[in-house]
Amino acid sequence: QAKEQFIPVLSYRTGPYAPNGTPWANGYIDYMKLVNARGGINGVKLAWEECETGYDTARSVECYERLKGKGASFVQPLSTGATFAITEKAPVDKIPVVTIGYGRSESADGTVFKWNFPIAGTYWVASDAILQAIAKKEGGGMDKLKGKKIALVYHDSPFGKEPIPLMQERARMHGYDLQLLPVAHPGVEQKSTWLQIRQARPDYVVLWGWGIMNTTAIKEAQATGYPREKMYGVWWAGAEPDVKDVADGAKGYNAVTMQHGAEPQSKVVKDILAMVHEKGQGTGPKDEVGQVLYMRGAMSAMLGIEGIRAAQERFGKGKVMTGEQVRWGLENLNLTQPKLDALGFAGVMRPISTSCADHMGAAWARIHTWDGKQWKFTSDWLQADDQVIKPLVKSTAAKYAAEKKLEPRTPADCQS
Amino acid sequence: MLYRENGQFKTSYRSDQQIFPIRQDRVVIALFALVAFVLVPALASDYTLRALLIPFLIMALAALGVNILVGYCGQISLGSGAFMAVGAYGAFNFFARIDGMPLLGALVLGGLCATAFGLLFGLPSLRVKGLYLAVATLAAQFFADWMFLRVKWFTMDTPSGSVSVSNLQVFGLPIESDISKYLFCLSVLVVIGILAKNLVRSAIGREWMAIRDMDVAAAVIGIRPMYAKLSAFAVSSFIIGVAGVLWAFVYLGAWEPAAFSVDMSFRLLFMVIIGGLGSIMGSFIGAGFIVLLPIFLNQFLPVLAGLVGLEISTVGIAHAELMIFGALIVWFLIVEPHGLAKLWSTGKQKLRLWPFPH
Amino acid sequence: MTATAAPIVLDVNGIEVIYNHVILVLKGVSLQVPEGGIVALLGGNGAGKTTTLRAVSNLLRGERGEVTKGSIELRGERIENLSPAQLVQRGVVQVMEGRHCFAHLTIEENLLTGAYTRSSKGEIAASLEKVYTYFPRLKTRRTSQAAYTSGGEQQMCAIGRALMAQPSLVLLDEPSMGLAPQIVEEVFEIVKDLNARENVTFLLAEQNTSMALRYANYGYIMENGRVVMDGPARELADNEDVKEFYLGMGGTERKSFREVKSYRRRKRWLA
Amino acid sequence: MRRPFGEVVLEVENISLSFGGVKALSDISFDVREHEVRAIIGPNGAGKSSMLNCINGVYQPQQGAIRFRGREFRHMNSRQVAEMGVGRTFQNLALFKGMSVLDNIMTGRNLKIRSNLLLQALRIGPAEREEIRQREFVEHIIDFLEIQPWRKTPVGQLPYGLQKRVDLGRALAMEPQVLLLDEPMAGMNVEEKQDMCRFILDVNDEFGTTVVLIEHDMGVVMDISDRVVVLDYGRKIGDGTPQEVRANEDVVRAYLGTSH
Amino acid sequence: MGFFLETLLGGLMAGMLYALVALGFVLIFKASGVFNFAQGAMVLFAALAMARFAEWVPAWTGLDNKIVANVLAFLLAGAVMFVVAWLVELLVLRRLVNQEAATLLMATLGITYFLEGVGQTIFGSSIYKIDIGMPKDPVIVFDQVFQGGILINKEDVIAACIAAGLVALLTLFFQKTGTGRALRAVADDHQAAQSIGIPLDRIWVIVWCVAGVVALVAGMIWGSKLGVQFSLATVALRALPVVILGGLTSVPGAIIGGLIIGVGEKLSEVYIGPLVGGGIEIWFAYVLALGFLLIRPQGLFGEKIIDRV
Ligand SMILES: Nc1ncnc2c1ncn2[C@@H]1O[C@H](COP(=O)(O)OP(=O)(O)OP(=O)(O)O)[C@@H](O)[C@H]1O
Ligand SMILES: Nc1ncnc2c1ncn2[C@@H]1O[C@H](COP(=O)(O)OP(=O)(O)OP(=O)(O)O)[C@@H](O)[C@H]1O
Ligand SMILES: [Mg+2]
Ligand SMILES: [Mg+2]
Repeated sequence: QAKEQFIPVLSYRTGPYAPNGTPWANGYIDYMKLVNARGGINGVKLAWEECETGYDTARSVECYERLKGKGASFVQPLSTGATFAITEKAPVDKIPVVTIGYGRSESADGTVFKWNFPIAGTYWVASDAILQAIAKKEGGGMDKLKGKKIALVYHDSPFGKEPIPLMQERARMHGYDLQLLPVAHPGVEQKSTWLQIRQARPDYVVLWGWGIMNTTAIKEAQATGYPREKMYGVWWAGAEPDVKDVADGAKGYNAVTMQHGAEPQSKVVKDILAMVHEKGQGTGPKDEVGQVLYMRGAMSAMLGIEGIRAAQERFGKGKVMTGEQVRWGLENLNLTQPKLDALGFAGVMRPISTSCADHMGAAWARIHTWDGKQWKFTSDWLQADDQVIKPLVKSTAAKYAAEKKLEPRTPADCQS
Repeated sequence: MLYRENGQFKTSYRSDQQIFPIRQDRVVIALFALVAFVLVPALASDYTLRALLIPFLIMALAALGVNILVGYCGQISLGSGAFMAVGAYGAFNFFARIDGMPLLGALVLGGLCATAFGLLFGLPSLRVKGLYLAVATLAAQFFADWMFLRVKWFTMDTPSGSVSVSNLQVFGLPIESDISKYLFCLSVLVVIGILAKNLVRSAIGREWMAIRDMDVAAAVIGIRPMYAKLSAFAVSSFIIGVAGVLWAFVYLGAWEPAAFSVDMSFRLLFMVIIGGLGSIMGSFIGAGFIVLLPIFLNQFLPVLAGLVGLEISTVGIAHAELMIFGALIVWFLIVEPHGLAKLWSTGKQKLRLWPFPH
Repeated sequence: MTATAAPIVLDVNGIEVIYNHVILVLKGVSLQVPEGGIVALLGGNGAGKTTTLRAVSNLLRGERGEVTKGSIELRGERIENLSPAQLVQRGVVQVMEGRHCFAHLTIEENLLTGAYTRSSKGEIAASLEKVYTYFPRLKTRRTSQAAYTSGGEQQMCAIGRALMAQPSLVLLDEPSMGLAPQIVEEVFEIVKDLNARENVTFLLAEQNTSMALRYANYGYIMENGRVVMDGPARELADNEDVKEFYLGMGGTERKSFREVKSYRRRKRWLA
Repeated sequence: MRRPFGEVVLEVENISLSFGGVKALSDISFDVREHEVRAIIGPNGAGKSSMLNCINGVYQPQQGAIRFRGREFRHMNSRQVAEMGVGRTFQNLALFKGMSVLDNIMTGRNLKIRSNLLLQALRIGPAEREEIRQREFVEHIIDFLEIQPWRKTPVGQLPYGLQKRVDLGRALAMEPQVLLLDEPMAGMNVEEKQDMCRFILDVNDEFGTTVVLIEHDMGVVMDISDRVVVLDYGRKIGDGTPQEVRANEDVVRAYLGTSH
Repeated sequence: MGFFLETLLGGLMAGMLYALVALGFVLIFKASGVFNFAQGAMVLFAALAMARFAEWVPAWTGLDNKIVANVLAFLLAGAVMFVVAWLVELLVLRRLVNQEAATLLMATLGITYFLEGVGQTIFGSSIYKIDIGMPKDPVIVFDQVFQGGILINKEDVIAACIAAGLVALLTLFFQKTGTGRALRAVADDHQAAQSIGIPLDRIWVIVWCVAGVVALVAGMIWGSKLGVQFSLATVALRALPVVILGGLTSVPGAIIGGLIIGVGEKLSEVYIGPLVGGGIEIWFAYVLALGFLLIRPQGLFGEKIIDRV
């Protein structure tokens, strides 16, 4: 039997968040197909099975339990709720939890969260980047935020509440006024939220939504005449499904990107089109290849797979890796620019290198803006401020460790 | 004539009032207990235990609680998710704030928190009835959702509002492995199941049913509607609360309020209706149906499609699962409107007559 | 008038009825109702009278019962598969046991709903007047919701509602239940009246045996899901057993209810 | 001949009850003596059932007083009335449809049960013994009413007549001092009515239960009742022994009709 | 003051939209005593049909006129809803005559799952749009009177007018045709209704069909506001307190209930919300409804709950 590395895929193609979950899953799977078409990881082919979660925590846990039995190398829960639940199980099962651009922000601290990998960015990175972008727009440094009014319209769930500590911290530092406006799941009714915005007239609105909540928010902004140029979305509120229907109404709306944006011109997309879709093996519609959430899926797959590759470097090339070995690989990821170029991610993202202490590996982001037809980058690279984020991560992770009575990992443990 | 009580005469009312008066039933139950307590832990895979049996047991317990309120006492409740949440967060606070709080203690205290909450939102039932009461219970649901998201105290000030527990122990035994978790849930279910069964076949159970079937007549023969309704709310929310603690502590380990959303309430209500209102057994069958069937379909459909040479996509499976699930619900209701438990007992009745048709 | 002279309207032939797939209730019941006849169906509690009527009017399905054997013909047409509404259109209406008034509707609305299958406003108004003259009590209570009327008033309402459909065959299930004596008499007078003047045929299940046999021309006695005896009403009324068990007569005198001591006897035609 | 009657157990004094415009009862007074069978008759809609509803607290009369063994009550709820020993059957069956015959009758014993929720859940000690004691009592009633074969049948599936019997059984299980019967024999044939009369008279004889009976079958009323109240659209038009009532012209006109 | 009026107005508009969904519940409850859990799914299903037909019709026929395409799509979606009604009656309701409300409720749940599955299989599960040319940009009135003026959403106003028109039409239908009485009779007692010749099958097809069309209109308006996507089904949950507050059997009750709930929840969110952290409108709506129920247990216009022995 050929050697195969098994990767469980938890996705949601039904339910309230299907329009956003589907392109992500398409990208994720297409990328794995691409890896196989390129000959696997040093000859080890990938195998995977998709399990539909419907964005439901209990269902996700069931999927996780089902697929982990098949030899999971790592798992991507793809929902903050499920991440919380699976985080508790991972150390026992010895399966790394990879959360690219979601999950708990403090899990960037690898000395406490040994099994969690929020590679390439957490919500604190996202919110910090947004604040920086706003400051830039105001014409300079963070001090320009002083006296401004910023409203955070957020999905009323752990996902939506993640950025609050950072934004509050920043508010303390720079003296802006933060207004918190929760929106109940799934976010189809936001009239009162936007009435409040109309009344308070904040200088900026930060939108922390997912699924239909984003579209609704932008439509309500249009209906109440709030300028879209002053709205900044998280990277889950900055993809085509969010704005497509509003089209011109969303013109000027900004969102932070998790490094990548819509990348139809990138090499990896061209490869996928050539080696997967041309062969009739594409997962979703061809014209969506390279869109924002599709790219997020592809990139998420890539980071996990590179973890496997890194593990192979140490534990034996061409072998199937265990979860523990993959964990080491993910922790010692060093994606240099040449490596990224080779993978086809040139221009899509920046180098990333993780370590025992830092499971995130990079804190870069950009802003892109909807011009009525497509997403266009409108900012330079922004880097979240370590000075702000590090202490926050440390203290929150320490609190978690204290609650769980966890010993921080020793340097020796880090080496193993 | 495999299943007959012929020849089994009851010589005392005590023996007629046993939980399972028919010998065959007792044998089956004994076998069942043997399988559940011995064979299953020995044979079942990790996945079966963790992803199927444990959630099934916990949901069965919750459904049992819901059935007491909805099925026995006739008070429609769509707030069960909230009662679970109150149980879970209540127990969490006791567990995390008080050093050395044993799991069982937290379990009971969590249940009691749910009882208090249940009583509070049960008060409108003294005036509001039927579907209208659903509004009161939904108010409880949405209020609890909101409360655990917004009031930081309940979640020990975690920024995201989600909390977790670990190091579970009962009498010094760790509840970490799948088997220990399974046995723990099973034991809780069995104990509460027996207590609940005792209740529903005692005076209080008859009071609940009387209130459900005709409250004016019940009052005339001396049943206090207030006492009956509130006691049903109390008992039911206690059980649901305990189930909530188990769901959070044992199954999820870490959770957020969305784990007990209104979907959960609906699902629990469906379990008791499809299983059989006013039947302990029905709660179990209903929980099995609603928890396990979709998972079964999800795994079985691709195989089935493979047999006929088709390949269906994940979406296709998910949608087919919805359709088949919906169709099955309707089909079972048409076959037996009073739920699966009734279907089961009709089956037994047929077996009793077997081999004669009538 | 004898049962054989007139053409048969309703011919029930050896039907079996099972409830819930397991409870066999009717075990081969046959009966005929001649055009323009009044046929009484007698029998104790649980004999299966109501079930027989439900089988005819096809209201069994709602009770989870079904006819598993035998046939039911209405004027030569098999009707087992017609819906109750189609039967009403063919003139068959049942007055259900236990009143079944529409609780939230007023008495008058109840009655008007009875005329659902008819369209002529004028005729309906006339029928309504007729029902009110039959039951003046209903007229005084016309605006109150049916649920808030007394048991007897509801019974009148149920009967009146059925009459509003202008039926040709009425299945009356215990019409006298809960009615004051003189109203009982009136009901039977109405039956006789409609029968004589409008040639309406009646099949009535009735516990008030003496009344029933007085007004009916033919009777069937049921027990335990079977017809155990049938014959012209006059003959039945003279039968010794019928007299003892259904008319409460010891010898020729009516026995006092106080005097009957031996309530544990149960002589039956069937074992 | 007539037995001697004790003192007045139940006294109804100037009761008036109206619903919106409908005067269901106006200024009704009568009394019921220990151990008698007291019938209430009257045309449909006369207010008989409403009278019973007033007595056991389902309706609150607007005026007047009801005295039970000298205790007066006007705003007493059903529970309190039941506690004082008043049992009741209903004209429109008010059984607990989802429960078996046995359970239905057992509910009648609920007032007698003293064990609490916890004991019942554990079903130990007193709770268990009590349950069995009540069960024995109920089995007597089941025997007495000859409904043994249906013990475990859900009452909804019983034929009408048997349901009436279960209703009576439930009331009897309360061991009432006063039993209010609202048309207990509707829907029965003569033979069954004879049985019912037997039951009622036996209860009356053996337990000394006072019976208040509403019935439209004049045969029954004349034969088994000791005194009769006649209501006519809310008013009382007659009161006395069956013979007296039967001779009363008002009563004949309003209710009995000429044929009786 | 200006802001208060604006909130009030916003609440009224939102309330009208809830009422539109609530209406579907009321219709079916009136006609069969069934609480139709599937109403939300029907809204979604109808909206999906409408959205996709509006895409497909031009593709099939080569027509390029938006109005024609929308009208045709509406008609086709209406036809689809008719088929749904007919199938529901044939396969489900007919077989559950005279069963308890809980059973029927459960059956409608089965229908919900089924519709969700079928709908997404046929019509897809992405976001689709219904573009019936609703104006999206706001108008500001009274800007001389109040600072900042009062913002009015033309889209909402149009939607509210459509809702009001629909209610008037339905009220008329039930008053004038006498069907209303038959419906109430059916809801009271299936068997008795059958026994006097009310054809339950036909009545149910008609009512489900009307409810389907109401769902279609609701779906169209909500869909044009939000985009058509699975979450549309959840508006049913927002409409629930409306139905119950108005009374389960009352068509005008749905409107009044809608207005009360709409206004109540917006005002509470805007004025009380900030004090307690926001996000209170859902439970506030339910608590508000509960408050009314404590005074009138049958809802504002519902029929009195009868309990009599
Ligand atoms: N819905 C039902 N489900 C099960 N069994 C039933 C049902 N309805 C009636 N039965 C049974 O059918 C038998 C006949 O009942 P039916 O109601 O026809 O009697 P009946 O002659 O009308 O009696 P009564 O004079 O008391 O009304 C009874 O034994 C009863 O238990
Ligand atoms: N809750 C109520 N609301 C309105 N009217 C009522 C109510 N209860 C009884 N009535 C009216 O009061 C009158 C007396 O009713 P009641 O039920 O006492 O009559 P009854 O003597 O028992 O008649 P029957 O012999 O028909 O049972 C009737 O006209 C009835 O419509
Ligand atoms: Mg009968
Ligand atoms: Mg009465």
